[in-house]
Amino acid sequence: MKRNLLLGKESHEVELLHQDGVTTLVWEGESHSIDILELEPNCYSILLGGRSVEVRLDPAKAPDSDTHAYRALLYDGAYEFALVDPRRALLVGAAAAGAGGGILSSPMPGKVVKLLVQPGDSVQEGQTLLVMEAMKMQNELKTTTAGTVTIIHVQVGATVETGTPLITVVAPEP
Amino acid sequence: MKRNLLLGKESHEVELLHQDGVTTLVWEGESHSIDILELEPNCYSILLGGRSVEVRLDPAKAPDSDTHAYRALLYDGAYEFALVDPRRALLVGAAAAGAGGGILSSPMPGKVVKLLVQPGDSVQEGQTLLVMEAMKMQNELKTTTAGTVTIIHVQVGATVETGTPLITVVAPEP
Amino acid sequence: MSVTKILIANRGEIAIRVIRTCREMGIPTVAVYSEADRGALHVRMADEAYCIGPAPARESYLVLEKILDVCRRSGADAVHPGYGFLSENAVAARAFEAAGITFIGPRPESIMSMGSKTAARVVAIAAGCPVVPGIQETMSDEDLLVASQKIGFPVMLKAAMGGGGKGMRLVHKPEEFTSALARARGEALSSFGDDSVYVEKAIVQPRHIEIQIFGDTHGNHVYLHERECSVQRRHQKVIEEAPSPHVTPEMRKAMGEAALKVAKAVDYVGAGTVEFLADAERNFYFLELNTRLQVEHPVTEWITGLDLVKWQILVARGERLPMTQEEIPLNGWAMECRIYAEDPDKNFMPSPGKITFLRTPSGRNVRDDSGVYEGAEVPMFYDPMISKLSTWGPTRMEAIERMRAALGEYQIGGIRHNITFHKALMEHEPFREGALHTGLLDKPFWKKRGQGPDLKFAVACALLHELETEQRRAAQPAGNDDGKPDAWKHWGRFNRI
Amino acid sequence: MSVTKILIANRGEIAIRVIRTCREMGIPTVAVYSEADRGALHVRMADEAYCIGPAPARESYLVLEKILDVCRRSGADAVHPGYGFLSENAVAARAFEAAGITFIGPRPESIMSMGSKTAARVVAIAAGCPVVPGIQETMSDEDLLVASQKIGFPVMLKAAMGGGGKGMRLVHKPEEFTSALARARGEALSSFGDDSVYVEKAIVQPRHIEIQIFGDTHGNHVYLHERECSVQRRHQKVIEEAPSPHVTPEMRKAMGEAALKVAKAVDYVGAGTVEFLADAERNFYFLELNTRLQVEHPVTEWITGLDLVKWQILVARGERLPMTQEEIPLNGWAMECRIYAEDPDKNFMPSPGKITFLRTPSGRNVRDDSGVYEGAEVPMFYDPMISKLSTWGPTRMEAIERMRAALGEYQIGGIRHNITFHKALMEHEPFREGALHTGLLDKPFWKKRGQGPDLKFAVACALLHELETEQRRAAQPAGNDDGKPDAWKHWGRFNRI
Repeated sequence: MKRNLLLGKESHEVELLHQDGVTTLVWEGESHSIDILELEPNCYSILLGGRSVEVRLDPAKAPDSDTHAYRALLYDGAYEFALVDPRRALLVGAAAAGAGGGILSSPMPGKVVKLLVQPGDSVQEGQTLLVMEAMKMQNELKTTTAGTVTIIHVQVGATVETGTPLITVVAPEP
Repeated sequence: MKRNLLLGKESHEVELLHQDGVTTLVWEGESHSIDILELEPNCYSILLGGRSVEVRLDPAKAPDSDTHAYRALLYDGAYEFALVDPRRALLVGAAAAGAGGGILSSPMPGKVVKLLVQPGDSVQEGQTLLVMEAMKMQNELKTTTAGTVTIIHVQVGATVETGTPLITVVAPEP
Repeated sequence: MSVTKILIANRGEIAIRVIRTCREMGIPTVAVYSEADRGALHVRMADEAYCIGPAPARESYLVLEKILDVCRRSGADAVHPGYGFLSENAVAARAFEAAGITFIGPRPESIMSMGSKTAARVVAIAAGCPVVPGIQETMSDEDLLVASQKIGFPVMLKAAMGGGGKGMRLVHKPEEFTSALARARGEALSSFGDDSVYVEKAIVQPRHIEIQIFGDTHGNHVYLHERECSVQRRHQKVIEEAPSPHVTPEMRKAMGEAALKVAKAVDYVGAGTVEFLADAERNFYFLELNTRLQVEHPVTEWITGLDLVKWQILVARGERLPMTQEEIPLNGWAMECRIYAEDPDKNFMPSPGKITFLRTPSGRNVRDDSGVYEGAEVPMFYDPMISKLSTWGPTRMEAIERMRAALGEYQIGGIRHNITFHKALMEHEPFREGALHTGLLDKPFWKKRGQGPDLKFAVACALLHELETEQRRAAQPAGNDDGKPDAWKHWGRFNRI
Repeated sequence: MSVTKILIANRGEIAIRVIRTCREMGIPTVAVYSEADRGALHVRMADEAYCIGPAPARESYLVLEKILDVCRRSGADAVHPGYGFLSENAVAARAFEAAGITFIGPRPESIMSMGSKTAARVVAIAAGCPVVPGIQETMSDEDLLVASQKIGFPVMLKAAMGGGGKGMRLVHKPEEFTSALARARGEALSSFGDDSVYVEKAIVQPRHIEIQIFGDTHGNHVYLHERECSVQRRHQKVIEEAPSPHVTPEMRKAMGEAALKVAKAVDYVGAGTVEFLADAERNFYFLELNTRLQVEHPVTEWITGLDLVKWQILVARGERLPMTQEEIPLNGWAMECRIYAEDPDKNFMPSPGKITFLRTPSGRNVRDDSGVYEGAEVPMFYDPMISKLSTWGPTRMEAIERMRAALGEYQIGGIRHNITFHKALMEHEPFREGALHTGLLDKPFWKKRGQGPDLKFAVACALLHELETEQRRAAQPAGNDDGKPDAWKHWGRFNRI
């Protein structure tokens, strides 16, 4: 089982092997023999050279179905990363490159309480486009793309889920 | 969904209906409209006429595959009963009637440490046939059938699971 | 007054908290719930439960008539309001009284007189309790600027009917005053429906210290020592402790007695909290009297060994306070961390959703007041607080170390939360030294953790997870991804019979 | 002595208990586990873990050489033995000492001198501590009968090297003496490899009251008050509490001082417990000195606010006791219920197996020291204790009501357990009145509950379960019955790649 490990913009090759009753993790070229056990759903216990580490794995939403994002809780703290099947990695890269501009989508379930732009408006990176309410808090959502607003996908008062597209911003031709 | 409710030697007909968005429990001829929800695996919340009751259902081992035994934990205490599909009830009854005498089987996982009878021995109801060890405790297993020991299924030192047959006792012809 | 069956007009952890005391006292409980809360823990734990409308609080938990209706249907003869919702609503308190239902809270007159911050200031001044120098009188914006210059800048603008930091503004210079006042009035109007704003002298690096008070219907009043709640973010308390590392025995006595002056002035009945600001010289100034049980009451329960909800019920029944001032214990030190469904890595954005796993800490002197369970939905409609974790130790440092260890045991999945943030706070030197002030978190001490040395353990598990997912998909195409049956899905299936 | 990394030579709840204190103190921990315990909670929580052999304890947890080997491999410089296993093994204590490893327990000489009950009686008598009238000298069976008649019947026969009720026999009349002695010797020989039996006068309806003691390496000794453990079944403690409802301040002081006489006589270091029998007239008699931390130490932690494992570690490091006798607090009341995997409805038969669900109680002053988790296997090889639930209250009755409510919240599925039994005990009048004696449970107060009025709720859920099972079977023939993936099954699948 080979995967590309994505950490921000870095990518590393990692592998889990199981032969003759021994499980091996190949990590940055080095092989480690590990004892790994799923004790509860998505909760693992690992022993590696005496060290005992417990990992709670929380599969997270990913930008596309081929990239699997994970959040892992350890006693030590939380880690975030993604795994891609190397056979799919090229496709993923191509898809990401194809997307000019961006869609601002909802980072949480909530209610749209204010729209601050209209189609045709020019916007700067970091500009607030919309205000959402969830859990008695108002949250300003900002664009990470500078460009022109082309589509407003929602109306004020709408209740949206995590990942619902809200506003499309098209970056100017480079 | 109709079932026969078995309580010891009693049997009652019970039914759960779902029509037009309303769930109804038919209990001793009376219909109760209930709000029932599975909140966690095998854990239910029920509202019935204002009362709120939480039930943890623990499916238990049953004597045959058509009789489903349950143990239910409520704040109030624990209940034990079994359900049988009425279409299967006749079969179950027939099977039970056919079994002359009894097999003493293991009520828990453990280790056989002492056998107190041999094939051919006559035994009385309540007589200890075997001693098992589990969790640092020695437990005497007694027969509920008087009669003759015909088969010893295990050896001293054997580790057995719950439900493993241990000793067969055949009751005398009536 | 009779208290034989209690309706809890609230939800979440505080409803559970009240149910626990009722169970110990053998009093049956009635829950109310919105449509979003059918599966909530308080519905599961109460003896009875009634739906009171759609998810938004103003259509359910805040509708007095619906609560009164459930009292009638269930035969509840008393209402515990918890905090928030109807707890500081004098109209509600009066309506319950009129309906012959015991309101487990102060008299409506006390709620009323403390509802306006400016009116409360007047009461405190009259009672001889020190207040922050300021102007509570109504005057024109121009006169307010002149009066503010007399107090001396910086000053703080506050909404008279406000709370929770809304309508609050720190003004450093007279030039900024007029525009800041306009904005504060706007916020006050939109948040509280009243644009009254008053001016207080701004205390430099103030500490927020409050006194727990209790009164009975026989005119007795006691204080249960102080809590310090200086660790705040956007004027919201994050960590509370009792006692305060700043308070000496003399200061405790002086603050307690000042608080009781206000309590006696309004003939206070039940549990209340007098909030003060304190400066480095241990001067302290009255801020307000909260006429309800506070979120942070567990730290007081730890150091006194008392059950404040039980006391509320005893007082509501007309009994005398169980102890005199001299008998109130003060043992050791307690900490409380508020566990929120929010993402500290993304500017504390709320994170409602389904809790996919939950492991709560335990052991010596660890208390978790939670309102959720594994599999529960945290709705987007209410407060993001899902639990309050508190610890006790013989010393402040032992309480902190216990909290640090307990936070390490606490595991919540499916939603983002602030447990790692709290753990970092427990290791933050100024916090450990007790050098607290309300601006402690303004400078971001918290930074998103990088990838540490244990990354490979996490990745190994994810690889195994990928492998299993592939195998499961191959084996049973109808199965769902996480391998766990979803209770709501099953329910949906059942509904479609 | 150096204590920088602690190996915990134990399993289950006591291993977790020690890990929690180590985490608070910032000391890394090393777990050891048998093959049956790879998935056990103590392995998950420790910083390091090493397998020490097959499931049976005599091939793993009891093998001194394997523990020493893991010390060497992990670099652990100290061993905490917990209770049971190697905790009262003088040979082990000596071997650790010889290997330069700090044994967190008393000196080997103390363990040795208290290991034989008859030798311990001699020490106690010499130290001036009252003992039950009896005969600890070796003599012929005939002479023993004559001596017993002098003491007066009834008498109690006890195995000199015994414990846990084995080899114990109550003899009412001289006629029964000889045959009872023969059977007691037989049991003693088979259980402890030594047929020495001694005679004590039988106390009528005795109460079991014990004193927690502590000593340091500088010759200081204190007592941390008493615990009462009279509620027993087959000489096994079921419920413990502190303080004792039978003990007056005068009796507490007298018992504490008597216990310290024994402690000083053997120059006791670390945590120990002096067990006494007491009669209705408040006479008390030395039984034995347990040279380890007791299962029931949490009730002492509740009433003193102290961490006894922390004290053990401080003493092992050569530090002085942190408090003098006068400084030891005594606040309120604490109860502990031992939660066992056993079936009270079937003569308390052990019930090992998989824990399919687990919900532990929480809230004010509730402590659950558990060694398991949801999904854990309770192995058939070890003690059936899975958790210790303890509560505290300002009064005995409040501690009892809190325990009753906490037991109501405690839900364990998949195995049988004694939670409902404990709940019934909390409602049992003689228990509530504090009229305790070691024969309290001899008359069965506990009867299997009949079907109560809530049966229909339980049946409705089972009907829904049947319906869902049918639908699931129809939809995905490969799924397993309970809808939950079984971690071990998946692992099996992975192994078969």
